[in-house]
Amino acid sequence: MSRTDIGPPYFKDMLPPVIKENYGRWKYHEILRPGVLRHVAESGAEIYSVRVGSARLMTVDRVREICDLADKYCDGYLRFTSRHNIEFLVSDKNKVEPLLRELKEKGWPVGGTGNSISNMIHTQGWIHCHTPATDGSGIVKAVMDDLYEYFVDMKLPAKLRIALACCLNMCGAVHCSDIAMVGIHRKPPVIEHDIVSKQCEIPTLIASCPTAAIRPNPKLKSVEVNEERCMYCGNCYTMCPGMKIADPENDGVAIFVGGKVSNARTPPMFSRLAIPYLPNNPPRWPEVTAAVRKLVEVWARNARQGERYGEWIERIGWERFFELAEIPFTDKHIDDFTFAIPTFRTAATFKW
Amino acid sequence: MSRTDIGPPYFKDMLPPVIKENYGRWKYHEILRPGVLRHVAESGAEIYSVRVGSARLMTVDRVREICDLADKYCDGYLRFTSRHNIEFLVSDKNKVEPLLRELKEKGWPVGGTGNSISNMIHTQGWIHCHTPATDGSGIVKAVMDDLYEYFVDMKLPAKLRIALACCLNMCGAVHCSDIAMVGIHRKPPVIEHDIVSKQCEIPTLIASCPTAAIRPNPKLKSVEVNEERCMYCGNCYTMCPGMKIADPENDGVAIFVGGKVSNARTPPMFSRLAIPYLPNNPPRWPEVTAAVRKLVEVWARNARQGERYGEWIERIGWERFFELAEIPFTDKHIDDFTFAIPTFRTAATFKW
Amino acid sequence: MAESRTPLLDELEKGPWPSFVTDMKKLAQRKPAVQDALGQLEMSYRDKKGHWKHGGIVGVRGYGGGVIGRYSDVGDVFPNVAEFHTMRVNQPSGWFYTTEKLRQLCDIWEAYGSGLTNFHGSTGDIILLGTVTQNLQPAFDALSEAGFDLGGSGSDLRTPSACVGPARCEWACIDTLDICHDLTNTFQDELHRPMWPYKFKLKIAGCPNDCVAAVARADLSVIGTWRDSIRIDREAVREYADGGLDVERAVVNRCPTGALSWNAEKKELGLKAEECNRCMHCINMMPKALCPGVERGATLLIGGKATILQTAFLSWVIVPFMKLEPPYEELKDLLRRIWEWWDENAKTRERVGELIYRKGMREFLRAVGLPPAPQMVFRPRANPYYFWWPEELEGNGHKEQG
Amino acid sequence: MAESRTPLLDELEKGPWPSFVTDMKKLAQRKPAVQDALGQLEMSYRDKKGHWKHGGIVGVRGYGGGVIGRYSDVGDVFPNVAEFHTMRVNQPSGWFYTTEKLRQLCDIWEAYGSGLTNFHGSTGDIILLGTVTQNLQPAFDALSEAGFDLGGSGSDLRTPSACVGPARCEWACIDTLDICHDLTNTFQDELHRPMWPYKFKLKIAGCPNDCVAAVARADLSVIGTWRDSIRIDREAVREYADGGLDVERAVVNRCPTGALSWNAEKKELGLKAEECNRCMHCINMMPKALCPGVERGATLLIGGKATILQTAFLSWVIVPFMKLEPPYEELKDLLRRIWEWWDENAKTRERVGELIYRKGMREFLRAVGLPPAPQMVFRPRANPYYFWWPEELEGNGHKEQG
Ligand code: SRM
Ligand code: SRM
Ligand code: SRM
Ligand code: SRM
Ligand code: SF4
Ligand code: SF4
Ligand code: SF4
Ligand code: SF4
Ligand code: SF4
Ligand code: SF4
Ligand code: SF4
Ligand code: SF4
Repeated sequence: MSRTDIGPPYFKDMLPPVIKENYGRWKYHEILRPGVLRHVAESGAEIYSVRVGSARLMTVDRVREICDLADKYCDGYLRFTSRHNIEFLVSDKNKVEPLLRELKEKGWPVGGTGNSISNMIHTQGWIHCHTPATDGSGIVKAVMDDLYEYFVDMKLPAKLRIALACCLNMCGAVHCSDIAMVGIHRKPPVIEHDIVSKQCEIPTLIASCPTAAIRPNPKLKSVEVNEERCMYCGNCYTMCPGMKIADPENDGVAIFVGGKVSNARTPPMFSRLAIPYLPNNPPRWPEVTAAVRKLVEVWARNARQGERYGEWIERIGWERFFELAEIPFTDKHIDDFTFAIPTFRTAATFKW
Repeated sequence: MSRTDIGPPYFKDMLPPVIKENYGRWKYHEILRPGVLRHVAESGAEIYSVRVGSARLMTVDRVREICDLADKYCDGYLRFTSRHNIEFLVSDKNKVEPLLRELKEKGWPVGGTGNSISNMIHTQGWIHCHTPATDGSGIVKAVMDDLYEYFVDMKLPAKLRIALACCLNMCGAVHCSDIAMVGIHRKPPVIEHDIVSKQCEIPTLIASCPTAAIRPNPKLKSVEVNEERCMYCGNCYTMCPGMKIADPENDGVAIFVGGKVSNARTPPMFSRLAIPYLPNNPPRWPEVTAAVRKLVEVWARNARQGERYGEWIERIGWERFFELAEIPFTDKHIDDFTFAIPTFRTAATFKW
Repeated sequence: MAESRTPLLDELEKGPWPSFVTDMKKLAQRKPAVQDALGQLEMSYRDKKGHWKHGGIVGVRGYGGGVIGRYSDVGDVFPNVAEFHTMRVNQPSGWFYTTEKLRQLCDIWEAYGSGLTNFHGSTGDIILLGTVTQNLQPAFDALSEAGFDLGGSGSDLRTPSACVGPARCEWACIDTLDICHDLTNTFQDELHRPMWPYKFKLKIAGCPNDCVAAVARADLSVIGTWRDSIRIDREAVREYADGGLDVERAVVNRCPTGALSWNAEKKELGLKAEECNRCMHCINMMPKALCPGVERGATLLIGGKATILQTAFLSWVIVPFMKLEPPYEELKDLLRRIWEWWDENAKTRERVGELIYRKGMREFLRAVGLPPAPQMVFRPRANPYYFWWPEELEGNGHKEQG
Repeated sequence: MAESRTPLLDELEKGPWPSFVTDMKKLAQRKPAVQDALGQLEMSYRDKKGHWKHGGIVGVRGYGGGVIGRYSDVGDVFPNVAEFHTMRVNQPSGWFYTTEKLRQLCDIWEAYGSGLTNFHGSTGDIILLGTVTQNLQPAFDALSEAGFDLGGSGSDLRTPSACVGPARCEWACIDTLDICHDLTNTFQDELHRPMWPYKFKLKIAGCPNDCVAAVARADLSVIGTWRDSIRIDREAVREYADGGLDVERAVVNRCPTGALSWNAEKKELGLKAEECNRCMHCINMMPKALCPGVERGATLLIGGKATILQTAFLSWVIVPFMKLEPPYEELKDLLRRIWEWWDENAKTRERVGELIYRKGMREFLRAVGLPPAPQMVFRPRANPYYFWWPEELEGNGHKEQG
């Protein structure tokens, strides 16, 4: 008989001894080199953390490989970060170099600390979800391959957080990332009335539409969509499989920029629309990877030291950003949802 | 027979010769002293403008007195400003001092330029409008009497624009003033069903409510008010005299601060709620005048040179403003209308 | 001495600011309407409430607006203000007057009205306060005779207004007064005959200082600006510095874009013109040394309004730059397109800004034929809820399917 | 060599970043489910669309959540993924593991599932990807045996998560890991048995750097902070300066509140503690020299969420400061009051932030008994549309009249 409600394993049982002993009494840290942190406790004790990039989607075999390394160098202790990186927790200073050597041999990326691009927060996509407008792991692989140099080095003006969500549900903190990719649809759902009438609860379905585009169709015991109001969010499909929203020809990826969540200097900010649409081109999404690289580099070239993406844009102005990034400005960039008004420019001041 | 559609008198016929000759070719100006401007043209020509405070509500006799002065010192030319001040346009330098002397004798206030408080933009109130929650001219007189020293001198950190509107229609730029007084009601309308049913168009009446608090009452051919949703704006009364909103016991004045319309340095800003309610106490509204003076002075004491009211608050933070101004913060200060969300603090950063 | 009939109002005769009570009391001696106006106002001061009410529609022949009907709800007590309508008279651009014209107005209003006025109403009109229905037409005839016409009221174009502009200001980038006059005359029909969903206001400021508060109160704001660089008189800058102005602190450090720099040794002001957003601050601080560039025109913004119904809006940029030279056809055409779209789509009492909010800026821009520009927004949308036009999609446009 | 059955996916074996394809292909050799998962993914890559669909509700005994049911719409082609459910397993606070525990998980998932995992899901759970309905209960039993439990899914409390906090970070102002663990255990019923209008997420960050991105993704964000002054080690500051850090430019000038000053000669950092808003910037720049104060606790924010339905919200401050010490009763009580109010008032699929938006912050604050504070807003309202409570008015409360 299984026990219910036992809760997660107690984290203290998972901590290396040096952490247990110095818990809550750390004094400072240094980044020794990309991916290698040294935390020093008030007691003088130290712990070294070696951060390694991960695909997140891993087999048990891969996890066991990680365990092998942790056994060898970390007395069997490790952790994962809030961005899905692996952190090898090395208590013995002398094991840092050997670990790094073995990681290098294996070709595992060490980095993601300080002014780098860390791992991409991302979501299921075609590997497991039923609402995606694009894939998750595949684009992440393509983009991280391309931006690898920025993961293993710390040569950027500041941290750069990239995220991807495969549909507008935006699982993850995509809406507040320096650069965010989002899978989007571009056509209203095609309604399969027999499925709607048999499987779906009509009032909930109607309520699911953010723009009130869905109205009942009592004759068919189904619904209708006011296509003028539909902005293809796919929420109706989440609620009801009869609202087919996927459309291989028109689905694709939008890119938002300038979000952050830390309070450092500036308050948390939303990411904002930069590129309304790029095509889905598996397996390596060349248009998306090229666009992301270009976005990274225009910032890296122009921002001041220590300036996050959104901080940079807010300083120079979005009109200047669109010019520097060579992105055409369209009517899509102008908000027309609930909180549109506060985004409109109520000033005669702007740059040409 | 009168002619229609002749339009206003041609302004060029109203201009003093020196202005006509130098129209569009002014070079610079100076404020010689409070209320006295000197504009110099590219040609070297000059015009002196002497700015005089006005009650705005004036009799023809008073206007004729003004004309007498303009005839004597300005060759019969004058103008009014966008804030209802009189400007005597003196072409002859030698007439400036005599004009100022006569104004002084008559006790007419000269000032309103530069870093001063100019005349108050205001509205009809009890003298002519049918929707006021407070008076116009009376409070203005009381407040300007009290702040007189700031009109005739330029000792403030920056311009300070004060405005008053006698109801939420806010005739004027009250919503974007450094300090704004607004007449408010505090109870839902009392419905006189016979008037509503006879004189009012029900659908228009229902549509007039910003919070959709009004619903039809078909039995009485009238309407009902959902009192939970009513925030006493009085718009229904504007549309229909059967929606009695005035309530001497509870009507009064709210004070908003920090608005501006110029683009100088910072974009135009809305005024924001400082004091939710002060009682209507004619004839001199002591609570209101005292509150306004206190608001003026807390800014004057704390702002940096050149910093408008809203610029000052935005620099120090509204939490600090409420503390310095000794104004209790209430649930009324927290927005709950359409664009509330962007005003909520989405950051762990603030001052204690 | 007899006891005053206006003990509360009398309190407003004290103090240094001009007293409308003193002024009115004098006129009351020969004008019963003023006497009763004071009496009713005193009653309001006692009751703490207004005593005016709506009434039937009143006006002058051929016009639908320009008069605000007003009736006393205590007309039995104050018969001389039982009817007390206001006439809105269109001011000359920039509120310039000759005393001759002003005196004519006074005489007319003494003859046909109460003799009470506002110079001016918040929209900009000359407000002639208080007359009876039967005097409206005679008053209008006399005004017309004197070269005056009514302004707007009701669901029409409201009286346009403009800052003093080129008449007396060195910073005017456009001829505010002429634009105001020209538009007012071109659109006399729109001004005098309410036929729209609601009011439409138009204000013209010569530069981004916006001395006519357009951005807050005009459905269409015209704000003068320039496309090239601020012009700097280096010698004059030095004089300001020598005269004690802390150029670095008061000017350079407060430039919002960081476009300015200061060489303290040489007393030289540096300017990256392409960074400047034309906020006017540095010009305001050193009027003798700096002035707007020479390639001049205006930024147009739409949608400004007060609180009712959707909450107040400040105006939003819709045309970053438009050259404005007589006969201002480009501007007039745009206004006509805006009105057409608004008139066709708005509900009753829906201001153009509220309609744009309801329909989306994208619909508006397409309908009136304006290209989207990043200058229209402080920042782009944060949500992914945007629409595609059929022609932008592969396969059938979305309107066809489903 | 035989032609690859996954030519598109094979392209993802190239490049320096770890390849999930390479990894999966190896496991596919002994796991037919992985083989078919690859096959179906290849099909998605070809078709440019997903091939998963909803299905009946699946789960384990006694729980309403923790399992995401998934079915292939091409199950005939890929029978081994016809059913392919996910189990969400509650991670230990801070994602710390012993290899022993991790290996146990691997063994269980090799036995009862596909052997595919995510370390971790975006909410924080260990994601065990892909198993069949009949294996759910056995897998759960084995997990339970190993000391693991399921996380949340559906309309329940979602698995709380926390930054690494005091375990390895010198800036943690609260014991993020303990709070996370304690709350998770206290609210096991809320976590496992969906009974609310929608999901509720809870994240705990030790300081305003918010390394767990709470403010963007948690219905309730707990963010460590302090009430007194940043502590400064003056000697260490000097060392940074000597070491080449441009303290003035990189630290002082970028302080958002102007709380810092720099004496370049003495290499001394000045701090007006009352001006500091605790943004962390200066601390981040000089970890050896500066650190948070000693009077520690947390700021609580509510309402963070992603795009659907009302658009994304960042969380809003509702408690500027709360001390947080075991057993965290004040926090737990507040959570219960929030859930009660939300549960009573929300529509189906209405997040707590959306409910507050609909009802107004004032109703929320009163219902849960929190006092309004200016820290809750960036700025107060600009509109005059506010409400009065009956007890605030003269005469009868407004509820009685009319
Ligand atoms: C390990 C981790 C916490 C965890 O529980 O897993 C962590 C750990 C640290 N963070 Fe973080 N942060 C971690 C996610 C985050 C996140 C969340 C995210 O990215 O999704 C944020 C918010 C990002 C944002 O704003 O979008 C975050 C914003 C910061 C900041 C603020 C940076 C800024 O200027 O905005 C600092 C301060 C700094 O780096 O100077 C910081 C600093 C730190 C320090 C230096 C704290 C310390 O003293 O130990 C740690 C090492 C930093 C480094 O990588 O250079 N950490 N940090 C997370 C590592 C994720 C990863 O694998 O890359
Ligand atoms: C006469 C008038 C225009 C008119 O057509 O009537 C006018 C005239 C001038 N304005 Fe103005 N402004 C006038 C209303 C305004 C308004 C509108 C209002 O107050 O309703 C504003 C916007 C106020 C706001 O932002 O809330 C306005 C914002 C400015 C500014 C920007 C100040 C700032 O820092 O925000 C300047 C520049 C300055 O003063 O340094 C300016 C500067 C000037 C100059 C110096 C322009 C010039 O070179 O001649 C004029 C004399 C200024 C003075 O009074 O010190 N004027 N000015 C208006 C006088 C009103 C009055 O009687 O007080
Ligand atoms: C006379 C004047 C106030 C004053 O003392 O100066 C005025 C007076 C009235 N306004 Fe106004 N408004 C006046 C300028 C304004 C302004 C300022 C402006 O035009 O620059 C505004 C704010 C800007 C705007 O239009 O949004 C303004 C916003 C309103 C509103 C709210 C409109 C909105 O969309 O929010 C109303 C309500 C309505 O239209 O039903 C209103 C309605 C009224 C009515 C007609 C109320 C009524 O239903 O009878 C008032 C008639 C008073 C009377 O007895 O004469 N008045 N009104 C101003 C017109 C004088 C003139 O023509 O020069
Ligand atoms: C697995 C995971 C993505 C991942 O790859 O990591 C995920 C996957 C799904 N999310 Fe999510 N969400 C996941 C974290 C999030 C997050 C991030 C977070 O929790 O920190 C968010 C944004 C924050 C938030 O909650 O707002 C998120 C916002 C959504 C939404 C939009 C909710 C909203 O109010 O806007 C939906 C839509 C819904 O609930 O119907 C959604 C719905 C879904 C569903 C259940 C879609 C569905 O109807 O089947 C996805 C199931 C995928 C699958 O096949 O397993 N998921 N989802 C994450 C959970 C793993 C875990 O337990 O650790
Ligand atoms: S973002 Fe959308 S498609 Fe991707 S996992 Fe979340 S719900 Fe599924
Ligand atoms: S896709 Fe979104 S907007 Fe379109 S009908 Fe469905 S729920 Fe509504
Ligand atoms: S603010 Fe209100 S009461 Fe005052 S004049 Fe305007 S409409 Fe009338
Ligand atoms: S006073 Fe305003 S909120 Fe109240 S019922 Fe009338 S229109 Fe609606
Ligand atoms: S708006 Fe500009 S041009 Fe017009 S008066 Fe003011 S400063 Fe001069
Ligand atoms: S006008 Fe404003 S933005 Fe331009 S240089 Fe001067 S101060 Fe700077
Ligand atoms: S949020 Fe603060 S306490 Fe937690 S890991 Fe990040 S820096 Fe450390
Ligand atoms: S924490 Fe931020 S606000 Fe406080 S002193 Fe440091 S930089 Fe300034």
